[in-house]
Amino acid sequence: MSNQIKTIEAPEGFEGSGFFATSFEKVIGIARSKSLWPLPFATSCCGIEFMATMGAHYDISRFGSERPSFSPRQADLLMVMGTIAKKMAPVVKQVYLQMAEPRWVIAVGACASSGGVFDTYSVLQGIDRVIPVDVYVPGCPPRPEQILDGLMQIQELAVNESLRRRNTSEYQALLESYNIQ
Amino acid sequence: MSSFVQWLTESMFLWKALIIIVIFAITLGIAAYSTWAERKVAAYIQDRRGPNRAGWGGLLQPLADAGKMFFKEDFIPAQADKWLFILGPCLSMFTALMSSAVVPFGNSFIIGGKEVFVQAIEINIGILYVFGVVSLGVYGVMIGGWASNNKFSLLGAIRAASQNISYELAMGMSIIAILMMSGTLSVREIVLQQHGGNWNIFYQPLGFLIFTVCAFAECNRTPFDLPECETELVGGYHTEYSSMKLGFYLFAEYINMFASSAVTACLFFGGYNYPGMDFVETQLISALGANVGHNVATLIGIGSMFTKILFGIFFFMWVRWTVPRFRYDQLMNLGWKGLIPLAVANLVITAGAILSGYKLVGIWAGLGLMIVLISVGWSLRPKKKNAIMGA
Amino acid sequence: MQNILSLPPIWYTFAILSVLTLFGALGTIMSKNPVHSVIYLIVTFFSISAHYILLNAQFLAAVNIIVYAGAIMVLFLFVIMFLNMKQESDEMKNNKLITTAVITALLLGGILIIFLRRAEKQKVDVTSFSSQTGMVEVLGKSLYGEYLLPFELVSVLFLVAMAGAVMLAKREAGERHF
Amino acid sequence: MEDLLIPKNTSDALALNRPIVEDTEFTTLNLGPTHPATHGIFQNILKMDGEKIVSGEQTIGYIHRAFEKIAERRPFYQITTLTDRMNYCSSPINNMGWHMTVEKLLGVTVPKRAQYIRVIMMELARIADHIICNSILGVDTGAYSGFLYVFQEREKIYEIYEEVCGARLTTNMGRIGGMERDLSPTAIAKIKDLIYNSLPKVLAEFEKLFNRNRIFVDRIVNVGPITAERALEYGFTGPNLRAAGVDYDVRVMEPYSSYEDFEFDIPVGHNGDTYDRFMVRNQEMWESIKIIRQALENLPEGPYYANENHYYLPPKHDVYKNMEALIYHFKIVMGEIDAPAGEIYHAVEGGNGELGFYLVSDGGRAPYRLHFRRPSFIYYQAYPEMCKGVSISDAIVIMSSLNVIAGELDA
Amino acid sequence: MQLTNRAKKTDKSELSLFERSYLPSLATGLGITIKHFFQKKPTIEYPEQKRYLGPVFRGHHILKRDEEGRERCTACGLCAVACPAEAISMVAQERVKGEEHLYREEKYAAVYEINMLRCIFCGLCEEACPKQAVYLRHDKFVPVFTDRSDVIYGKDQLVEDMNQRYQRDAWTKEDAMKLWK
Amino acid sequence: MTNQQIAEDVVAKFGENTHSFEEPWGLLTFTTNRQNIISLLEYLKKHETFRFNFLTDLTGIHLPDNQGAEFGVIYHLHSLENNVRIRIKVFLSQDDLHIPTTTTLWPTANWMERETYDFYGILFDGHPKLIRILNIEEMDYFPMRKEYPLEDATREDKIDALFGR
Repeated sequence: MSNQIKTIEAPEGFEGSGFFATSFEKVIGIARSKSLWPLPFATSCCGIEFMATMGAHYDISRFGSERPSFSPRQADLLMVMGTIAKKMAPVVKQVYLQMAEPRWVIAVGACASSGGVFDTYSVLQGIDRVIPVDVYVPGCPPRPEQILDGLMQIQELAVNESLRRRNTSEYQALLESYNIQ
Repeated sequence: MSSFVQWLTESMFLWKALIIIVIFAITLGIAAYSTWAERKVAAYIQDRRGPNRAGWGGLLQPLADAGKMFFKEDFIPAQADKWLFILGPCLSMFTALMSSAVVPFGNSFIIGGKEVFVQAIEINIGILYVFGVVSLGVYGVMIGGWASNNKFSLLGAIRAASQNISYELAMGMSIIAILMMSGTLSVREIVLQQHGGNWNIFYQPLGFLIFTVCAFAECNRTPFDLPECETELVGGYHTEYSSMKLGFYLFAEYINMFASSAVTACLFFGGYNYPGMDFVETQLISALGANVGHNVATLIGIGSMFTKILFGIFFFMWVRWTVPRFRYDQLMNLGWKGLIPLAVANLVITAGAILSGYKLVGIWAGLGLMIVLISVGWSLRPKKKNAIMGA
Repeated sequence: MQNILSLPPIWYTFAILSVLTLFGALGTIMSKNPVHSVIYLIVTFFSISAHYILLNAQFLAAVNIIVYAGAIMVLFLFVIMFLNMKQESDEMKNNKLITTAVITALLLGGILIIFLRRAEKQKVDVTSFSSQTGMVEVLGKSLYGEYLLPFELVSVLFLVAMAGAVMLAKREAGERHF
Repeated sequence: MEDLLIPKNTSDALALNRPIVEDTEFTTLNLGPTHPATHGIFQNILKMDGEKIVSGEQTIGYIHRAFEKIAERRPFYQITTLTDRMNYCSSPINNMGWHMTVEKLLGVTVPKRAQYIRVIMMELARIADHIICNSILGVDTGAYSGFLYVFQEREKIYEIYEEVCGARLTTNMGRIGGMERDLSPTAIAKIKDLIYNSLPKVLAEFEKLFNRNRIFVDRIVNVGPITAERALEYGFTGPNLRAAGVDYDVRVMEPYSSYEDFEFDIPVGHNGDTYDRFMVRNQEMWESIKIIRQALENLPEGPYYANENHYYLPPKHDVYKNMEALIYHFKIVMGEIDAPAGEIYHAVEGGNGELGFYLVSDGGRAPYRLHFRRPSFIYYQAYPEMCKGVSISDAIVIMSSLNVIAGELDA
Repeated sequence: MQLTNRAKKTDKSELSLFERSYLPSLATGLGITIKHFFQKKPTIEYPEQKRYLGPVFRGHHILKRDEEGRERCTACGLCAVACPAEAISMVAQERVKGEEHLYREEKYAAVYEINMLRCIFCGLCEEACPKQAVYLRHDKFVPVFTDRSDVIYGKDQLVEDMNQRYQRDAWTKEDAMKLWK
Repeated sequence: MTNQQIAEDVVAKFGENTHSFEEPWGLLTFTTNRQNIISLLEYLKKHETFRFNFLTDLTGIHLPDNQGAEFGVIYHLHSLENNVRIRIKVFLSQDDLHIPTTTTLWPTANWMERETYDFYGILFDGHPKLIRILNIEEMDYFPMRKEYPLEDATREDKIDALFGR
């Protein structure tokens, strides 16, 4: 699903919005990628590993992402860490809706990505049932390295996305498929 | 028309404008890099490395943040008061920027025979001006917090308002002690009086302490960051803000830090004075000629001022990453029952010392006496056996 | 109209400030949202302070801002924030209230006009005019010299008012104060 | 259901799953489910008078994962993957508690060496758990640095886990009948380094930073006190009960895994306030260090697992060559161990208190019924009572000092 | 209530006046933090610098081949049974003549799939395998995914590449213990 | 204080109402009925020497094959001073899942009972707020009963029905 988000990079320069606009987009994309403020939506074990990622050994701040914004308005990156029960699913969606564009979502760990070991009546089998997910990080919980990998993958996405990503038809269609807006 | 043009040229308006622009630019630059420094300092204090991927050593981090924020969706909550919601961050930024206008960053440059002071504007009630602007700073926070129509924001706004009003009093009184010693309201005068290592910190140690604590409170920095404390109020007054409006709020905090460091440096650490500056200036004048020598000496003075300011900003950060924060009622208690009585005592001591004619000795003796009195009173209080904390 | 351009810049300043003052004052009474009212009032205070500066009364200007805009209005705003602004109150649309308000305003206006008519227009004597009038030092000297008694009386009044406010605000014993 | 979940206005932006009942006199503040101070996810609907809390009500179950239901469908040895995720701050204790329960059911005695290794691992887990709780208490009062200082030690404990079992957090450590592997020399060296060098230093520094710091002390002294009687009625166990002054510790009362061999004290508090909870946890870390030192110094030689091929996997080399071993291997992996029918309750001292396993076996490959006595679930009930009449800042401090782990709370 | 004789009261003595003045703790605190400011940082610069994860780390799965390049897996299904997350599935097939150089045993897994988002890396499959076929690599994690459809790893991603064989100190814990001596 | 003493004392007090005394793994276990459970618990709690003042655990069990007593409620009590645990069971019939609440004796029973209700649908009479605790309020069955499936029916990625699960 999330591969639909990626817009195909226009050949640099003279097509479409022109040279200036594309390189400007690039610059803003780079800026965005270096300043991804996460919203740590930590529910369980993976949240503890996220603490380790924030800690001295792994230090997520090297990527400019150490300012966790617990207010969804200010966050760029929703990191869903831990099991999302069916009771919690509407909350996840609400938080996603409250986030300002551009927003990205990482599902950290098996539970958030797919339900993991908890194939039970009460657990949502992956948050991509309620919100679009950009990057899935496997592991239960993933090592901090893997969480950083996920972050770097988001950076990659951010660099290559158009400035007004929310206006692209692919993205609109994606949101439509989740009944958002 | 002619009178206007005449006035324009005669009053060195252009030079002033230039200096104002330069000071503004420097203020903004320092504030921007304070955000970077904050992250770096925090990281280093916490055994981490801090941002180092955006540019060399993360030096482009502020630009990245700004770039991101400018192009983030600007969100105004449906229930919010739209105009006030926009006004809040603007006011915050505005008042923050205004406060450094009367701070003399250096002595003077002699350009074309005219002496241009390195100060945006010299007014003879400079301190009052600073104080007035600072007292307005709370509006941005209050209005923004209220307009967001969010309970966390409102709580943040209310906390900010009561905190700022309470600490302004103690701050004012600690400044009055300085004014009593210097006998002037002009910041430039106060700085000039501290020439030759005659810094006010030696005369007003308690005043300095009170002033610093209040400066922390006015800037909403830990341990007084209750209006925005993350673990209680999510983001406090700026919970609902996104994009550059949030940026303004965050930025205003750093500008405030810069301004209060500058004022502290002027009031207590001699501003642009540094030990041995007369010697340096005479040497430079003899080496480079009167005008150039003086200008170079002024530059060195500006350097000394900025060293003090930067240390002040570092101190703000250093403390932030060391101490826990107060609780609301404890903050009020500290302000009203701790700092204000202390500030009054400081006033009395200062007045006594000035009357006695021995300023330095008098003040230190008075402070010593105060400490002795407090300890005696403390040791005489009724005691319980095996007392435990808070019982 | 042509000599408008040749007026000294101070006149422009005065004119702009006066317009701003009136605008703020009108906004204060016209706006429905009390928070907006407070903000208009702050604008008014600012422009009045600027008038003070024009009159070379810098101290008054600063104190006006510190005390009124910086402290009193903050408290106003503080109180307003505590009230729930969601529900519209109809109290203000009461006919009786409006009549009382109009009558009071007319009376006050009448008194002001009478006093203004009595007042003499003083010419400033350039030779004897001291530029230090309105400066801190002069102000302080006259306050603590000429007007010492009223000044001290006022301070006692304030103290009493403060004590009264504290008594009023105090809750029952045993309750925590926040 | 859908329109119940739409908040009435943005002021309840963070509180989503309940309609907001506006009280004219009091404001309602929803703490959670995604509030930064709710470590893990639970909601507190607080009725506030200004900043003062009048009453509170909790909603939990936001990460209910049906552990007990899964446990009825999984063979005994796979249940460690559940216990791992229950109190994820100290999963080895959970794992080993579970193993001991099954061993009790099967009637197995575990060799002394394995018991000592378990003690070392459990105490490391306890340290890791208390580090999280205490340093997060620091974070919640605004002092972030202390958290990162001690977290580095936690990182070292992770390294030890990794050396011992191959994972950091959800360790899946230990097997029914012993440990899955012996302590390697590297692991022992790492534990020694931690216990003798770095951890005591860092802990002492942490205490210096907090214990007598007036700002911190004022924040937590006399905040959320609970009397011993009330605590017992609310089913408190572990550090929270000990902070109230009751020296109840399963390790001493009903020693398991050779805890009777070790000399250690039970720190108790004075009046059960947040400061006492903080200090008890701090002190317990020192006691844990003491226990680990004793266990390391007296670590007996010998096998690290009970030599019973009915439930402990035979050595891989035998499996490849030996038919009998292969059959046992298959039987164990398929879960066909001959567990007797019966019911059993076994408790261990978890990071948060008495962690009980009530196991009903019908002789099948999976438990017929497995109930976890989860300390967090039980004592979190007392929270509204503890935070009545305090300010919101206090409420948050109380919550983090109770160390409610969402995984344990919601099962 | 006194239950044991081991109780020890914690220190809760009153703060002295000096301590109550906030200054000593502030000073020691500032001292500690500035000491850390100049200390050596334990941070691992992750993407460039990788940490050794220990000899038994449970990472990416691999289906080993034997020395002659034949797949070891015999599709007995023990790993699937042992998997608490039910992430492994396989289809067994009889080896036909001519495939001896491909498969070591008479039965082999025609399809062997692991759902990497379900997997919780508990290591039970490795322990269950009686044929030394499935291992969790100690030197590699599962990469992050951007698409939910990529997450099921088939044999193409799991079976060992003979050109880059996976090496490990010891293939069983007994071997590992021999190495310690 | 031995299990024998406790059992004798309880039998002397409650007679026929307590039965099935067992001692699996040294833990005294017996069964009573719902009429007597509260008075029994209260008696044990306030007993001068036994002092079972700590309710360790309360949970339910579903035994569908046990005709007429399909559901059980199991109490674990602990006497901290004597360091003795006992287990008390009450069995209920499927048609009449009512049992008096224990919250009057221990506030801690509140959530345990709610959990038991949530899982098994056992109704605790007199409970201050007997609503679901872990699951969503809208759930229309009691998931821990043996007849209900564990799995989320919407899982798509599992093809495996091979190995007996």
